Amino acid sequence: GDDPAEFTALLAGDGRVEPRDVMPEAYRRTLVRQIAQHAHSEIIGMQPEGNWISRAPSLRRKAILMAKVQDEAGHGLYLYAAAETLGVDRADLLDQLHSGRQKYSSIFNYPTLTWADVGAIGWLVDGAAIVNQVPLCRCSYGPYARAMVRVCKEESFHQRQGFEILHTLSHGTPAQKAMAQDAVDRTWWPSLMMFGPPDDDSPNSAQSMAWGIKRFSNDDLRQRFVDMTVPQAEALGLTLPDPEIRWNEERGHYDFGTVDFTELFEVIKGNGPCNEQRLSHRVRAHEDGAWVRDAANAYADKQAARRTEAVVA
Amino acid sequence: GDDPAEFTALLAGDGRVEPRDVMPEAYRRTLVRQIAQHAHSEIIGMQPEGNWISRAPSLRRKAILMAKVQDEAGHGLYLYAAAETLGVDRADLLDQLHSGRQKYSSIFNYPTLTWADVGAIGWLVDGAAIVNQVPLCRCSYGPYARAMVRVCKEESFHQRQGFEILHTLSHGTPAQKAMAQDAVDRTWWPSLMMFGPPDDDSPNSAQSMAWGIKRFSNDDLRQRFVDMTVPQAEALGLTLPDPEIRWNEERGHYDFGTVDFTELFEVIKGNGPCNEQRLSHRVRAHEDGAWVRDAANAYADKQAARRTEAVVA
Amino acid sequence: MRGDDRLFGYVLGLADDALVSAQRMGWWISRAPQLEEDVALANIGLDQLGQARTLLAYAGQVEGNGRGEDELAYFRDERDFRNVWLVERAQTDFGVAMARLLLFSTWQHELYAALATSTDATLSGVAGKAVKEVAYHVDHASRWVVRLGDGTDESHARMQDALDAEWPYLAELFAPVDADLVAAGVAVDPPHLHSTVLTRVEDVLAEATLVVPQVRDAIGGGRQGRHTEQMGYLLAEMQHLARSHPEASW
Amino acid sequence: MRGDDRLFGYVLGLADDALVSAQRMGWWISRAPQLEEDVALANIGLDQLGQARTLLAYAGQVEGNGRGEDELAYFRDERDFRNVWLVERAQTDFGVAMARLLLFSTWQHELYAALATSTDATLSGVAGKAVKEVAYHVDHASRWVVRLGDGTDESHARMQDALDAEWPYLAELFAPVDADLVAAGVAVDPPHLHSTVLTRVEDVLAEATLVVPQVRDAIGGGRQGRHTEQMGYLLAEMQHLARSHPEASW
Repeated sequence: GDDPAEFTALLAGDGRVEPRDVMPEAYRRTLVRQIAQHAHSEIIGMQPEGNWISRAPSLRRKAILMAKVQDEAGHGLYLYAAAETLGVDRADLLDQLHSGRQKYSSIFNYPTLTWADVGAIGWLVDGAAIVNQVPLCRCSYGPYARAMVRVCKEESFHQRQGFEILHTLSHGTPAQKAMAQDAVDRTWWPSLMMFGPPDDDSPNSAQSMAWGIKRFSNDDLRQRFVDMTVPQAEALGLTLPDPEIRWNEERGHYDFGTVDFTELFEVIKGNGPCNEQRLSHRVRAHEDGAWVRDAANAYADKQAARRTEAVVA
Repeated sequence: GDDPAEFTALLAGDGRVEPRDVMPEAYRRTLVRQIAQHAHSEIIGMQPEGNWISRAPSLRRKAILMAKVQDEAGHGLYLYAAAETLGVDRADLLDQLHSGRQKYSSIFNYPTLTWADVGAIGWLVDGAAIVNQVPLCRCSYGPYARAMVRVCKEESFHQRQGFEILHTLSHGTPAQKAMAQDAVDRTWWPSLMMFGPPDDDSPNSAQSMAWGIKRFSNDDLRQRFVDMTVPQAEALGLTLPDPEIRWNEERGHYDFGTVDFTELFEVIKGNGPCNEQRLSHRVRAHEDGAWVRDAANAYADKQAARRTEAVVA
Repeated sequence: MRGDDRLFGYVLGLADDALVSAQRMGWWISRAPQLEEDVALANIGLDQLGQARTLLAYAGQVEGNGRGEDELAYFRDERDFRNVWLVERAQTDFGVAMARLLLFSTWQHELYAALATSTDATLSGVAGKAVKEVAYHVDHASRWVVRLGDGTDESHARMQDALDAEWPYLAELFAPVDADLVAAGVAVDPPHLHSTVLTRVEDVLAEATLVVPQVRDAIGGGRQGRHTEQMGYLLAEMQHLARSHPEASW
Repeated sequence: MRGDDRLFGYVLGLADDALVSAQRMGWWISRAPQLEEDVALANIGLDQLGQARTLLAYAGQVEGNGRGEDELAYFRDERDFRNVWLVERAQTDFGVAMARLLLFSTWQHELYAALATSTDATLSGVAGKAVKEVAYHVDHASRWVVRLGDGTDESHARMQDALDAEWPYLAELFAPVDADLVAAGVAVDPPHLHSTVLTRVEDVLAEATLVVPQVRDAIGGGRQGRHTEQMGYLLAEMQHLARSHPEASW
């Protein structure tokens, strides 16, 4: 292609591209978009679970949930920092989120209707995220890969916590078990959609694979997730809402039903149950905080001026 | 005194003063202040009970409570209308409430901590209000007297509802009975203070009595309330928090302990548990509604202009 | 599904719309722009609460498990509530309150008017009484929408914003209900109300110098027990005391 | 009153302060002015929640009726909560949050520092750990109060308003506690903390170019279970799910 030779050589040797290395502009732009979208997803993703912090049914669960949502803010910080190594600015990326020019994962446009949704998000949504993200720990761009190593470690912790919430519910009272099953019924298909459209409908995947940003196809990752999750569902004593799930001895994989992407495309277009709510919550927090950020900047400037004066005097 | 002869004659004959009658300026001012304070008390009094509308424990109780708070708004309307017959304006009176220049009854500066407080307010606070207000149905100023007839009829209905709430609680679970007793313990002394300071410390009473605005002294009304309430407390199976209450055969009244007015004076000075909250709630509602009132006026003006145009054309 | 289950679900939908709307209306009492409006909004809330109580009691009879109005109001979980999204979201702006009441009460009015001839005697009785109450709600909301729309520049802008904000939730009111209940003349099929409701609302908007919003419909799902995230908070507040004393009478 | 009852009440006061403060802090997560602050406020809330859990568990032991942290947090009624008014009121302004945290954490810091030498081994252990956490809270709040006080004209005015709004609730923190517990070296008597806390806060205000508010003390009464009207709503939200499934484990 048109890529610089040293960049091509680096990728060919499975080396890591670092911020000061020469890189194609399209590679840089693709990474900025992907990392920003990932960062935005972490901070928008605070909301559905944050919705249950005040109502968590035990103090232990409340503490775990607060720590988890806090981790998501932390992931956002790592990821914005990784994006900034590519010459962009966190404030600009946030503006693009707030104005709708950059996206976040559509999974966060669903509401958390019951406490069991907190479990289902941990188990299924974080589970799917891990399957998506583990290969990114070997992404060709160094700062992103290193951020993902930290993120994945914490995500797998979250995934276990989600599993444990559902396990407790599933082995609790009939009402608790029903709550768990209902949450899984609502979360299963959206979580399969987190891997993106089918491979034959995913135009940018080939270039991302060539650049070592993407390592596996959408469908491969989806299959990996299903294979990982079906036995866990059995362990939980919960059913997945897909009658076509069965072990295929020949393929060595679980078969599963066809994902209906119509809904996903509606949600992406902005027509999910919570799109407007999520974005306006985020924008409101940002606008309400403007005076605070302004004050912090003004104070820092004053302090710098005072130091200069002290030095000059 | 300096009062006009026809006014003095009217009072001497136990007649009613009507808006167009000649009346002393001090009489008018006293009435405006008293009626306004009474009206303000009705509308501030919506808040402590309004605090439980969303949380009423049965739909029947919710309906009764909504209707009761609505009645308080209605009483406010009657009373502001009565005040307006004396040449003042509701908007001005509200401004005086909002700026703290006119008062409302201090009893509404206590919080409603539990559902039982709704019962205690109905039984004790409305009960005390009735004792205060029944004589006002014979007040020398006609519009005020007539407004009080309507108010008293509804208040006695409210008082029975409060009694009924407490009766149900008192005969319910141990937790309910404790809740009822607790509310009565907190409301009893403040409700005795609703009759104002002792007679020998009540400088304006004599003039109000002479003018036929006030018919009985503070202490007489307080005694009447105690006499009425003690047997009702027995019927409820609740105790009043005053060990000195006992029947005095000689006097033909119940004896009771000395009211400690220190607290009342603190609350009147603005230092009650909810003074600031009550006033700021009221002011916020008024300010938030300014654009609506402005729009209604602008629309009425436009409509009037359109009618004029239509007539002229 | 047994016929009774369908009827139970249908009646619950009507009941929960009224109950949740009344719950939100109660917030306004002591917070209205003027005293007359405290009285009026309390009246409307009381009417809605009364409808809810009658309908819940009937739903409990249809269900046949001995649940009364309070069991259904206080001891059902969020996923079992059947009200539309229009009524459940918190609102603290008077323009929004009036925009919502205009949409909701105009729909309720046409619904109850049609339901007054239901083959189900209880429903027709409830509807025949409620339609008169709701006519007042429509009138009240219409007058305010006109005053605010054709009032000051500020009120015009705010009223249009309020209308734009509520309009996405209108569509859910017209989702079809159980076809067998409709065929049996028990239920009114909401799609049939659509054009009448729209015409009536548009007439009010025209007089108010407001434009019909061009906005995307919200997804909805309340009739299937899928609510907005605000519903859980509403129920927590409404039910906490009753659930704290499950064995008590009040 | 038995000694255990007094100790139970004392420990509950400390526990409820921390619990209710954590509950309010949790609201900020996803709503802070910047991402770093979401992390920081979550951290502070988590520290407070951790203190609350240990203290509630200890209170349950002292009481000896088998109540654990969750029974005490979720199944006590409002009148049985012992926290001060400072922590229970809703707040949605960052300046108010920081003013409150400055007052609360400075007090908590002096309290825990003194309690670290309590003759009650559990309390001294809890306090010894908590004092380090709270030192960070004080530092965090102080930095923000200084930045906002000495930031822009707008932030200066808002920070002073916030401080004026929270200051009336400071006095309740210094109300005396059971004299026998103090005499036994178990409890710290809050009046003794007053001048140190005030000096520390005033130092921060001076650096922040803010003035010490001249406002009337609020009445308070939280230690006797007399709360503001906001407390009931906080508890309804916090307890609703747990109370809806009284027999469940989570």
